Amino acid sequence: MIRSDNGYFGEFGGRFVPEILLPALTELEDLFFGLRDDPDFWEEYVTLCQEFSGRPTPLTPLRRLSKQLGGAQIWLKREDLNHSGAHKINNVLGQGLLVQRMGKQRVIAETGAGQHGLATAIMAARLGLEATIYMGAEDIERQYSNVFWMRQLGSNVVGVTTGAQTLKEALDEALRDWAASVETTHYVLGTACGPAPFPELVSYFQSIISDEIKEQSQRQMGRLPDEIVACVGGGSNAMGAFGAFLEDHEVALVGVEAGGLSLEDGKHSVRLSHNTGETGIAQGYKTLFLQNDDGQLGDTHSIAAGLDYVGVSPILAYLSQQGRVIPESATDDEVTEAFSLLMKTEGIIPALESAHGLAGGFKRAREMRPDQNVVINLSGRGDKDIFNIARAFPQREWTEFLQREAARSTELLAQKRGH
Amino acid sequence: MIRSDNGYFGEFGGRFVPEILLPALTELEDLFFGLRDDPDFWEEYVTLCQEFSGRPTPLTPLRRLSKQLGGAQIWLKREDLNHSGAHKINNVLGQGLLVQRMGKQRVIAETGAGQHGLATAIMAARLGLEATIYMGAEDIERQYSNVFWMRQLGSNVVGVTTGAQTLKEALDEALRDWAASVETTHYVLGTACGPAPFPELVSYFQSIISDEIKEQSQRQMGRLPDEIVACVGGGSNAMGAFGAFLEDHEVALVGVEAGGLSLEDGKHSVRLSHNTGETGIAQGYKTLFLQNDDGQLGDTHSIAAGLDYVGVSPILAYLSQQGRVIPESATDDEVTEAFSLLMKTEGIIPALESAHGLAGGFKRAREMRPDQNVVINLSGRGDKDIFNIARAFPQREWTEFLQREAARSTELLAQKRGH
Amino acid sequence: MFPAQYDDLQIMSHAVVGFPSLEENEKAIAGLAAAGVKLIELQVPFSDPVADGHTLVNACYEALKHGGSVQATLDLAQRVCARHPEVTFILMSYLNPLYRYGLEDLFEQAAAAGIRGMIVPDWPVEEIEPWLPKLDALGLAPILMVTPNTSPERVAKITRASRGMVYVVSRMGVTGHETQWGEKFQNYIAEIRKHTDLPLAVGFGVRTADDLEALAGKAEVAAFCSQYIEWQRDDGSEVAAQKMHSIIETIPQA
Amino acid sequence: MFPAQYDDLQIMSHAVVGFPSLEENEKAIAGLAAAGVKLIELQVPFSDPVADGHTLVNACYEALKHGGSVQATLDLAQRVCARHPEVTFILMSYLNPLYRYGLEDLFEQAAAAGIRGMIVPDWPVEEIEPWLPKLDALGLAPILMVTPNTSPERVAKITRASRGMVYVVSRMGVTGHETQWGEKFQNYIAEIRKHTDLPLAVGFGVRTADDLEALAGKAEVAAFCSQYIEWQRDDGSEVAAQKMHSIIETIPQA
Ligand SMILES: Cc1ncc(COP(=O)(O)O)c(C=O)c1O
Ligand SMILES: Cc1ncc(COP(=O)(O)O)c(C=O)c1O
Repeated sequence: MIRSDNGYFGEFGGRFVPEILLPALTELEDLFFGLRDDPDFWEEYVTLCQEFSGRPTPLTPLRRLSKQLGGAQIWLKREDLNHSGAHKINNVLGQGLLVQRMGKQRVIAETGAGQHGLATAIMAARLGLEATIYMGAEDIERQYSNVFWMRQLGSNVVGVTTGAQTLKEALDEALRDWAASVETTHYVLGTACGPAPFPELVSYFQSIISDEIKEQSQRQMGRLPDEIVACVGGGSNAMGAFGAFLEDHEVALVGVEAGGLSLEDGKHSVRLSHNTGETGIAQGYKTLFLQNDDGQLGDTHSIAAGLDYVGVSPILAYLSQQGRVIPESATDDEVTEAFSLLMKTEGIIPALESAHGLAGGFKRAREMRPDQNVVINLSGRGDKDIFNIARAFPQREWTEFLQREAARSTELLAQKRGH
Repeated sequence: MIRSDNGYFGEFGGRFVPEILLPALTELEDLFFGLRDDPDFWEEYVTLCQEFSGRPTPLTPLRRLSKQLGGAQIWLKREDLNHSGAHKINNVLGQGLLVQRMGKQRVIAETGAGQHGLATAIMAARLGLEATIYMGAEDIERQYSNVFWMRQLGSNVVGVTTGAQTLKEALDEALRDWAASVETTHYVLGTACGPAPFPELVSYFQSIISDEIKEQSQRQMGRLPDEIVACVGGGSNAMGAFGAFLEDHEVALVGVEAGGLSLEDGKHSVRLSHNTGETGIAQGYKTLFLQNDDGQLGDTHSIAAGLDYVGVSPILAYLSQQGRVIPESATDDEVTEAFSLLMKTEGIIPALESAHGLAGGFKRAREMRPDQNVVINLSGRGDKDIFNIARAFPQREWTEFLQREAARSTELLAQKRGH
Repeated sequence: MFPAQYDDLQIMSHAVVGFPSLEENEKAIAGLAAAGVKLIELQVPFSDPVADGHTLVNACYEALKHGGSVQATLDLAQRVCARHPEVTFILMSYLNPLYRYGLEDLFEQAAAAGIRGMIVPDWPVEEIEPWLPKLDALGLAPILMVTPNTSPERVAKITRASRGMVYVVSRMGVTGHETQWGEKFQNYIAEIRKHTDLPLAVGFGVRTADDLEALAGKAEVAAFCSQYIEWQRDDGSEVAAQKMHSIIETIPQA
Repeated sequence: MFPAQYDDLQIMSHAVVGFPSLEENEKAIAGLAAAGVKLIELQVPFSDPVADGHTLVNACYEALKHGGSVQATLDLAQRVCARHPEVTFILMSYLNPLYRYGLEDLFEQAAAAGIRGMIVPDWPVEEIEPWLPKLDALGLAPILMVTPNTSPERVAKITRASRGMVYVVSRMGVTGHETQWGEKFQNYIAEIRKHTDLPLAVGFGVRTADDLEALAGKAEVAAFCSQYIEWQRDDGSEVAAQKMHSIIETIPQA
């Protein structure tokens, strides 16, 4: 895995946080630096992922689809089969091991769509930790199903009502909580962003994905893949899929961002390509942000709530600046098309986030030769967010079902009160 | 695995179908009998499960929960981590291999809650088969989310409006379709029930579960478990979990049925214990059915849609008659309690079906010694049916969310029409 | 009694016991008898009638709510067999209600009530064979089914175990849809005749005068059931009987 | 200018540029000056003010809608520094708006506008150090923060890089909640004084006359910000200035 130069990757990264958070970050960094080269620690982590989350996840060949597209052989790295339904759990389990070593009894996390919050709630339940999850009130409103699960898991979900009430504000609010609780609380950051050592630490745990891809591609293809494609929100699944291949220059690494509705301001989340992102310093680190001339962070849009983020991993900002990672983007329409194509041709329901990787990967595979191999990181499954997907594919039957279900639910509540 | 005596297990089993279905059943039986002792076929099946569904699924120790209950060590066999979220996919993938060998281009299936229908839709998409899924109109009404996915996967979902419009009628209707289409169509039966060779065939494919448990318990416990516990709907996950242990008499095998609201007629689905089920012949086979004195099949109830079935595997009927399988039941209330306990203590969201196994297993584990081991088969995950679970845990926030979402959905539809 | 081989085409029609009600069954049967129907199936309604089409499935569902049962069927048989000696009554049922009643008792009581034959679609020949001596002693004819995909060996076995008639399923599928009576069908009939001298009752998809015309001279019995039950459901038993009468009049006689 | 060490307690108060509006900022600052406030932070509103409590977060959100920006802050500074020479104006901002503006330009223009100090909560000392010669040359004092969990080595480093004052974060957490001024706090202050002769500005949780009474004689400056902004939000700038005046009157003088 890539290593930072004192928290920096080229010009990106760093640790721009209120002084009060510094000791916790240093403590975490010291702990992490002390463990990351310890094979026993890695083994402990791999065992945990195996026994709790079912790793290794398979590398699934898409035989029918590859034939249909007529280009390279396409393989999916099946992070959707993880416990909780996405790669997010890898990082969270790893941080759980650190929490236990630090002896802290409480964790906090920010979450946008809810996937990282859910993963954190799961880890907290499993380890017996108290958990508070910050989530924008607007996100809660739209992603209540994840909130439902987090609460069932025993987590305290706090709606953030400042600003636009979405992920960015939730992250700010989690930092505020942390500033007040840093001595007893660990902040489980959910992606390869934020102040050092988070980008490096999250990438380290997620690199279990590329470790497996490497071994599996040798076994299943007889060599390394020609390309690896991943969607890029904060960048954790991409760094996970790319990590072990950074020195293998024959393997192209492609990150697909959310092209949204268009490249107009506020209609997308493209930070790496198209010169839409500009260097900035916020949320604890320096990277390419969507922002205006005054340095105010911008609005974002994506059909996939998990890609709807204003910053991006400083490591990816650096690697794409260096030309090692090729940035691409996929529009909402391309994404729904790739989503349907995978479902109907291979029987796999992707997360809308991951469908960005599919859209980008399919496009590239089409231009390649049948003796080449493309691995797309399927970062999560789609059935975890039926509400989002139903919004992307409006249908009368679904609307009617929701109406009936709302009525049924009202009745059940009344019965419960009657007890 | 257990073998039938000409389709019978003791007095249970057989093949009581309209004559027109006989050739297809014989063809299937001949094919299956020719393959089941072929290690290459098993290997092909195991590889398919590995590469597409992520097998082997882990055996997860529940350290915190076992300690809290103070009895035996509890382990979960994690069928919830399968692609599609339940053990049902194992059987369906196996039958997919048979379909390919028969050269048929169309599959049909019955489904209750939708889990088996979803698994079938997935397999059909992956193999490029046409699929028609029969589902009671009443079940569609309540489980629309699975219908949504089946349709997105390209399957034709047909609502069955005869009788009580639930699983039983869907099964009847699938048999009717099959009678008309048997030469081109394979009927993918979803559980270890129905006419021979289905009980044997489904148990054979599902026995991959107990094969893995056996190997994993040797490795993780150093010996075989003392008990294996599974919920019993039709019986496929139970037969899957028990299969490899039938001759290991030191391993107790416990099947937990749906105790529902009470043992009153129509309020439960208990067929094996409590003398509620009586020998009968219907839906193509002989087993213990819930039925009245006139031989009419009875009404059933369970909080878990997938356990809400009137018959039971003839193999389990036989094994429980023989005393090899211990039948237990868990009431709806015990189930929701076990459900919450697992979530809050271990961070795993069980299917309500599987939560019956948990309820039964926790109760037994409590009475055992800490040096003993109980494996509970976690047949599926719960996040696949948030609507069911939300019904079991009524909450104001959920009701309000549904109302908002219904309004949002209506608006999206209007926009789409506007295009 | 059952027709003899090569007799003119007769109609077999149907009553679902309890549909639309037990009282109405008796009137309907009287109507059918008056209309010239010589064979009538008395169907024990069942919760899971897998070999029936939607018309009969729904009729069963209704019938169960109105008291249809094995006992009600035996009681009805007792009365109608006595009242209509010119009609041959056949018990039609799925296996489970009979099984629960007790097969031996059931056979004896059905025979005693005047029932002459039995059609049980989910009762395979292998399970029937051991009962043949008993059934023969009672004069209760098991009428087994052959279908277009039944192998010749199995046709031989089934016809061997059949008594009274052989029920020929006209085509793939369940009751109540359209079918064809062309060359393929005639070859099929011819194949079956190679194995048996019993008269053939053709069922599944016999719904119109055209169907009857097509079957005349090819089979001895046409099972005219779903269409009749639809008439009964939609127009009442009296009109249904009139329609039945009209359609019987159209059957060509040799 | 900045107070000297052990001067009587002074109030530092606050303006969020653009909140409630740019015009209102000028009136509010005039009101604060008239009320006897000697130090005023001019906060550049930011979309992601991680070190602020909800009052200031919401004020930033509003301010951005009403034209708050770096340029607006510099323009305002130009006017109010000239108009209120008795008040020391301090630029408060998160780093990004300044970084996007261009740090060098920004420092020069801020100094030229009359700004004397700078509080940038997410700008770590390591990143500030290289700028010290430039800032010193401009007379623009970086006011750095120490917190209760800052290690002694780091307090040394931070106080060394600070100019004008050291900002003492009173307790764990962000602005706008309650705090305590007991023995633990006094030990904390004493620790910091070991490292610096600069006056100390205590911030976070200074909301009442009691707080001020407690701080008098212990620190040179009390940052009275969130509470003031709440007054301004709820009662308008005029009433807020009156309240500020009343509270300043209560401060015990040595
Ligand atoms: C399934 C899935 N994929 C991708 C992402 C994007 O995050 P990252 O870029 O950190 O992988 C998310 C975020 O929630 C997600 O849930
Ligand atoms: C998760 C799960 N477990 C168990 C069952 C019950 O079926 P069986 O008894 O065949 O395992 C179902 C049926 O849908 C199911 O979805």
